[in-house]
Amino acid sequence: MNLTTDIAGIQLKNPVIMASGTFGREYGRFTDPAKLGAVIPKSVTLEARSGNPAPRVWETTAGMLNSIGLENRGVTYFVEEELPLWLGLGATVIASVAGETIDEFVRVAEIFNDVDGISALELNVSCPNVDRGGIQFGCRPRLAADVTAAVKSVANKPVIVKLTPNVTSITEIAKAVEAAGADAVSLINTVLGMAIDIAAEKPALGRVVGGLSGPAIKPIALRLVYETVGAIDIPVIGLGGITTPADALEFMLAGASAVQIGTATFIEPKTGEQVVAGIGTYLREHDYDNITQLIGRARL
Amino acid sequence: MNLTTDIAGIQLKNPVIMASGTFGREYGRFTDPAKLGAVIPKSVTLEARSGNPAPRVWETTAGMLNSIGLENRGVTYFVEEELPLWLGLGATVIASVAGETIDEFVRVAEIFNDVDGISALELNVSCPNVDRGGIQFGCRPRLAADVTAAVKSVANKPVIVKLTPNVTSITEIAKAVEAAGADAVSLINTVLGMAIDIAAEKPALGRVVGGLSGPAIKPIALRLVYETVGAIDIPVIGLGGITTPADALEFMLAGASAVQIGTATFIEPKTGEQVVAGIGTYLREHDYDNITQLIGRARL
Amino acid sequence: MAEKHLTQDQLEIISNKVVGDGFYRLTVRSHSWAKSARAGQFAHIRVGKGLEPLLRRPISIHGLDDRDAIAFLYQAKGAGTALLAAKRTGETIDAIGPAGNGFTVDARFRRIILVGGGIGVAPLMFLAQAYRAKGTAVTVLLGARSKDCLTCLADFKSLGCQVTVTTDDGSQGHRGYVTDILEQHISAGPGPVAIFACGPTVMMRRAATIAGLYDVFCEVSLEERMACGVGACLGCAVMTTTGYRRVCADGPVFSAEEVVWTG
Amino acid sequence: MAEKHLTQDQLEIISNKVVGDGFYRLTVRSHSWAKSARAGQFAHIRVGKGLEPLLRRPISIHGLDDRDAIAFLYQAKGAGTALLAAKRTGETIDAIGPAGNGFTVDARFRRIILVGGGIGVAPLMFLAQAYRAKGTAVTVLLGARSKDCLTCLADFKSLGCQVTVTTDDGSQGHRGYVTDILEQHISAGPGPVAIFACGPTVMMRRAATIAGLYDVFCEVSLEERMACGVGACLGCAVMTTTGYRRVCADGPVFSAEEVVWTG
Ligand SMILES: Cc1cc2nc3c(=O)[nH]c(=O)nc-3n(C[C@H](O)[C@H](O)[C@H](O)COP(=O)(O)OP(=O)(O)OC[C@H]3O[C@@H](n4cnc5c(N)ncnc54)[C@H](O)[C@@H]3O)c2cc1C
Ligand SMILES: Cc1cc2nc3c(=O)[nH]c(=O)nc-3n(C[C@H](O)[C@H](O)[C@H](O)COP(=O)(O)OP(=O)(O)OC[C@H]3O[C@@H](n4cnc5c(N)ncnc54)[C@H](O)[C@@H]3O)c2cc1C
Ligand SMILES: Cc1cc2nc3c(=O)[nH]c(=O)nc-3n(C[C@H](O)[C@H](O)[C@H](O)COP(=O)(O)O)c2cc1C
Ligand SMILES: Cc1cc2nc3c(=O)[nH]c(=O)nc-3n(C[C@H](O)[C@H](O)[C@H](O)COP(=O)(O)O)c2cc1C
Ligand code: FES
Ligand code: FES
Repeated sequence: MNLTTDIAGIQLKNPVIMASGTFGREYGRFTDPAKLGAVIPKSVTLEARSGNPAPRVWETTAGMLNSIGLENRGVTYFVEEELPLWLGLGATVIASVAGETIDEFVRVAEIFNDVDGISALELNVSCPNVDRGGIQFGCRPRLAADVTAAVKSVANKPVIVKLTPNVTSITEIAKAVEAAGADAVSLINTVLGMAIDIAAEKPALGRVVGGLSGPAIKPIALRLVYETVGAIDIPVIGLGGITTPADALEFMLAGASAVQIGTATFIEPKTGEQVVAGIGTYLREHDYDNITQLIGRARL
Repeated sequence: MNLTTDIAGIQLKNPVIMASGTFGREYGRFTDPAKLGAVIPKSVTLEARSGNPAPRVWETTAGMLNSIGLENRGVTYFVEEELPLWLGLGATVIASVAGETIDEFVRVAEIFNDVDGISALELNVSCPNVDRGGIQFGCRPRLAADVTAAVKSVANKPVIVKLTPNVTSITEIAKAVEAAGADAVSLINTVLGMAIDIAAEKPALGRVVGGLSGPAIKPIALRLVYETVGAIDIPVIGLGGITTPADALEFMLAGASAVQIGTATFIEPKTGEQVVAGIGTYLREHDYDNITQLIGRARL
Repeated sequence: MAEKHLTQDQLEIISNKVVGDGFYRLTVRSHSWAKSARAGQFAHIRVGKGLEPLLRRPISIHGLDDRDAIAFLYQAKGAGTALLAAKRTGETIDAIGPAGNGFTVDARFRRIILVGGGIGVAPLMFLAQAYRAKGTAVTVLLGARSKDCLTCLADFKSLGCQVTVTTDDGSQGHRGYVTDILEQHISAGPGPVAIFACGPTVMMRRAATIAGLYDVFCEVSLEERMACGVGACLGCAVMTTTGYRRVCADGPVFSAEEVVWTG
Repeated sequence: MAEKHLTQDQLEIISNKVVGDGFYRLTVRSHSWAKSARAGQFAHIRVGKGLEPLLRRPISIHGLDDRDAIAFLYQAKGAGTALLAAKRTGETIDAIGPAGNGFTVDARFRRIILVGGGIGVAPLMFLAQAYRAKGTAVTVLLGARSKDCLTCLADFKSLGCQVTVTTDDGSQGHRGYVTDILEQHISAGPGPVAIFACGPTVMMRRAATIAGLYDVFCEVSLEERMACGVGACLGCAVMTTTGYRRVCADGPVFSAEEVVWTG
């Protein structure tokens, strides 16, 4: 069964990618990263960032809120300490880049130019948990395009732009980043949400508002992916709430060229591998010989 | 225990309202509508509308999609046949108005001017399931304001504007309708979503895209309510995924003056009554003597 | 009006047993349901305790076991019916019903023909009980996988029904589709005769066409995805000659003539 | 490094019994966990089969029952722990662990004082086992509702610990807070002495302050909401003197000095 997937000029052994911020190298103990299409480690910024106050996570019905706030040790630590571990585990690595300014995105991308073992960049212009950068870029077509164009002008690797669902029109943003040169888009980042801790009579998260992820948001993500696929010509990577092979198939039937898995890993560390296996089984049982035959089949 | 709630100049015996499109008079067999704050029957348009093709509903994890499409028998039927039944059951009735044009909203509102037993109007400028009117009004501050102002200029009853979550900035819309004279806003209507029927390899809903409701969307609704309360001075009615008294309390602690219950009624027809009882118990146990003491208490 | 008996009840489970490959027969105690339920009606059941799955599941009433007990026949298909299958004697199920309109039960018919496919056999047993109680001759034509319900054949027979089974491959009974033999059965006895069909859409549609050709009374029991199950949400609409109608409240039984077939 | 034994296992339940008002003691069979687990570590348990609740629940290891069995002590608080309480002998639990770092177990201490409040007593039993195995004198100060665990007092005593209970109202043991008597116990015997605390934040904070005053070694076991439980998501961060640290991977045990108390 051929699960090989081409996205933005890179070839993945299968279309199952582990989403940024949810798949740490700790999971190498439970599942084999080499069997996955790719791994996207937590977004990195130019300098280390310390993140938001606790509580940072809160469970909701079939979902969870997080307000981590892009905590990371900065690009140098990533390149020197984390990347080698992933490569040592045999993972295909896509690096997620975040920043407060366009310049920060550009500088991180430039650093990655000289690093082997990074297959592509994913620009996180959609993090809802920071005061500057993040979602502000992703909500305005013009800004999203500017970040994309700036990074494209320096990067020697394919650039995937990760979109936020928290907009009136995702197709406007998608078209803007396509025009600015993006090689692919991925969606969705988390949906803005919040919870109140009734026992304390105050917001559950230290930062009040956070990002909702998990099965609860799957129908939202699927609608946005379906619409985006219809609006642009570059590949779309679908994510949001995928926990089973069937969920992944929904995204691919809707037109996604690949999928990402986030929150589900917290529940079942082997989800990625299970989804790869389940897609294979589906293709066999339905007499497809190639994963690409499936992509967009449910589109009207 | 005083659960009396004032919204937009009308007094409700408690803050629990049954949401439009989800509480039919059939439920009078399972629960007593007279015990609820108010009931909002399905949105009515000037003429009868036949709605969208099947399937119109689809279950998702902790949620459901619907694409009913404002099926209703028109305002005359509503006034002559449905309203008397509700009033006969002792319900306080808020009428939901929908339309394809501003003029249609205005004409329905004018008809309601002469009808006794309608306590307020709720303008549904946020239905995602129709091609014209609906969500288009609710996504653009200017259009939302225009509908509101036009209806306010004729209506002799308080006007509540029901907002859609499918926007980049809900506060912009909320401020616009407040400036246009709205007496209150209610939010959220359903979140745009879709599902793929894998067995059929096609979209699950006849209309492809639908509105997501139920527990899955509660964190999204709560964030929008929290933000809206902070942005405007008129009362906010909160809804989206409320199934328990605790859920309702989250919305009120976030600043909602009242709540609405939709999808939960399908699961448990007595949800409305149970929420009223649960709020009462909470107030008693926490030594509040008035529901208004609770409103907005979790705001920072 | 059927609706007038609609209630929400916690029904005690008398038994819940496997009766075929993935088929279960559930019996619950309820005098009021047994008294008011009509063939073709269904129960809208909350299968889980929490919010997973979220919505209730519609399951037809399969028959009366005695004056205080009603039976359901269901197929464990997905998560919801799996939860139902896990329930044990003594537990209760939260059910809304008897919901829907029910089949026409009319003594003027001298013979009725029940056309069932797969789990569609479920409501037809109750209908057979009703007609046999009136002394009407009942012919049962079961399609394809209907043998999956091991108890059904014997149950129909013990009611005094004449039963014919067809399978696609001829592995059991006649070979072919159940509707292939419908015409011969219409002509094979005295009238007036009525046809009642429940099963896959293609089967019901074919039965409806044949009934039309022979100008025979025919009702079909439709399925559609449901949310409320009581007529409130307009979620289960099907197209008919008089516009959209609700399967849960205007149906599930419709006159074959009024259905606008889409599947 | 503790992390090196971290695995995902289906652990067979030996027993799961009520041991107080809403308190349960769960024992599971696992040679590898029993062998590698250290006091203060926890299991990250998938309590449901489906997606309700969504996330795993962290539960400390309460002790070793024998070389193939580990025990948990937990309080049924919400939906997740209720599901755990419903599990029966012979079923399995899906657990990730032993997770976290664990308490310091060091033979140089002549005496240790365990300060527990409420369910915070859970990991302290395992720690008592570890120190008693080294022959160290163990004093246990249990606050307030610790009597809720009926078996704990007897278990500590049978390990040879000296146990003192305090309650707010004096209904049992000393009247007042458990930390009120901590000072006298620090001075009441030979050193070096170490304090290990687990319970409500106010209690741990007070114990930390007292330890600071007497310049005594002190570790506390912190709680924070968790998602992954293995260090991947950065969801369980707590503020320390060296910045945010992860309760699940850098903790749950922290030196009392490095904690920046916020509660
Ligand atoms: C009026 C009516 C009477 C029925 N009577 C019976 C009966 O007597 N015995 C029986 O075995 N089945 C019956 N069904 C079908 C039964 O409701 C579905 O098989 C069941 O809901 C599947 O639920 P699940 O969670 O196991 O499967 P899933 O596939 O996981 O269900 C997912 C969703 O689809 C809905 N769904 C799935 N299949 C159907 C369907 N065919 N029709 C409507 N909704 C569906 C479920 O309610 C749920 O919302 C009836 C359906 C209707 C409409
Ligand atoms: C390292 C660690 C060890 C623990 N050891 C034990 C133990 O040995 N025995 C025991 O009874 N309890 C222990 N707890 C607390 C236990 O995890 C919670 O009581 C439990 O998760 C509550 O789940 P619930 O679904 O029953 O309650 P709910 O209130 O419904 O839980 C809702 C959510 O809150 C989280 N949550 C609730 N309370 C806590 C809490 N205090 N800390 C962290 N998350 C929480 C849950 O995981 C879930 O995400 C420990 C917590 C941590 C962090
Ligand atoms: C705890 C947590 C941390 C996350 N951190 C990042 C991040 O650093 N960068 C990023 O692009 N997305 C981040 N995300 C978003 C996920 O990559 C993903 O877009 C989102 O969770 C939706 O997918 P899911 O429902 O499968 O989790 C994070 C999500 C979670 C739950
Ligand atoms: C089946 C269905 C039909 C609905 N019809 C309407 C409608 O006619 N008018 C309207 O304003 N909202 C309608 N809604 C939206 C609900 O009133 C409510 O805003 C939404 O479902 C979110 O609340 P919930 O999660 O409690 O259901 C409908 C929702 C559902 C599920
Ligand atoms: S399911 Fe709601 S009207 Fe039929
Ligand atoms: S819970 Fe994920 S890092 Fe601790």
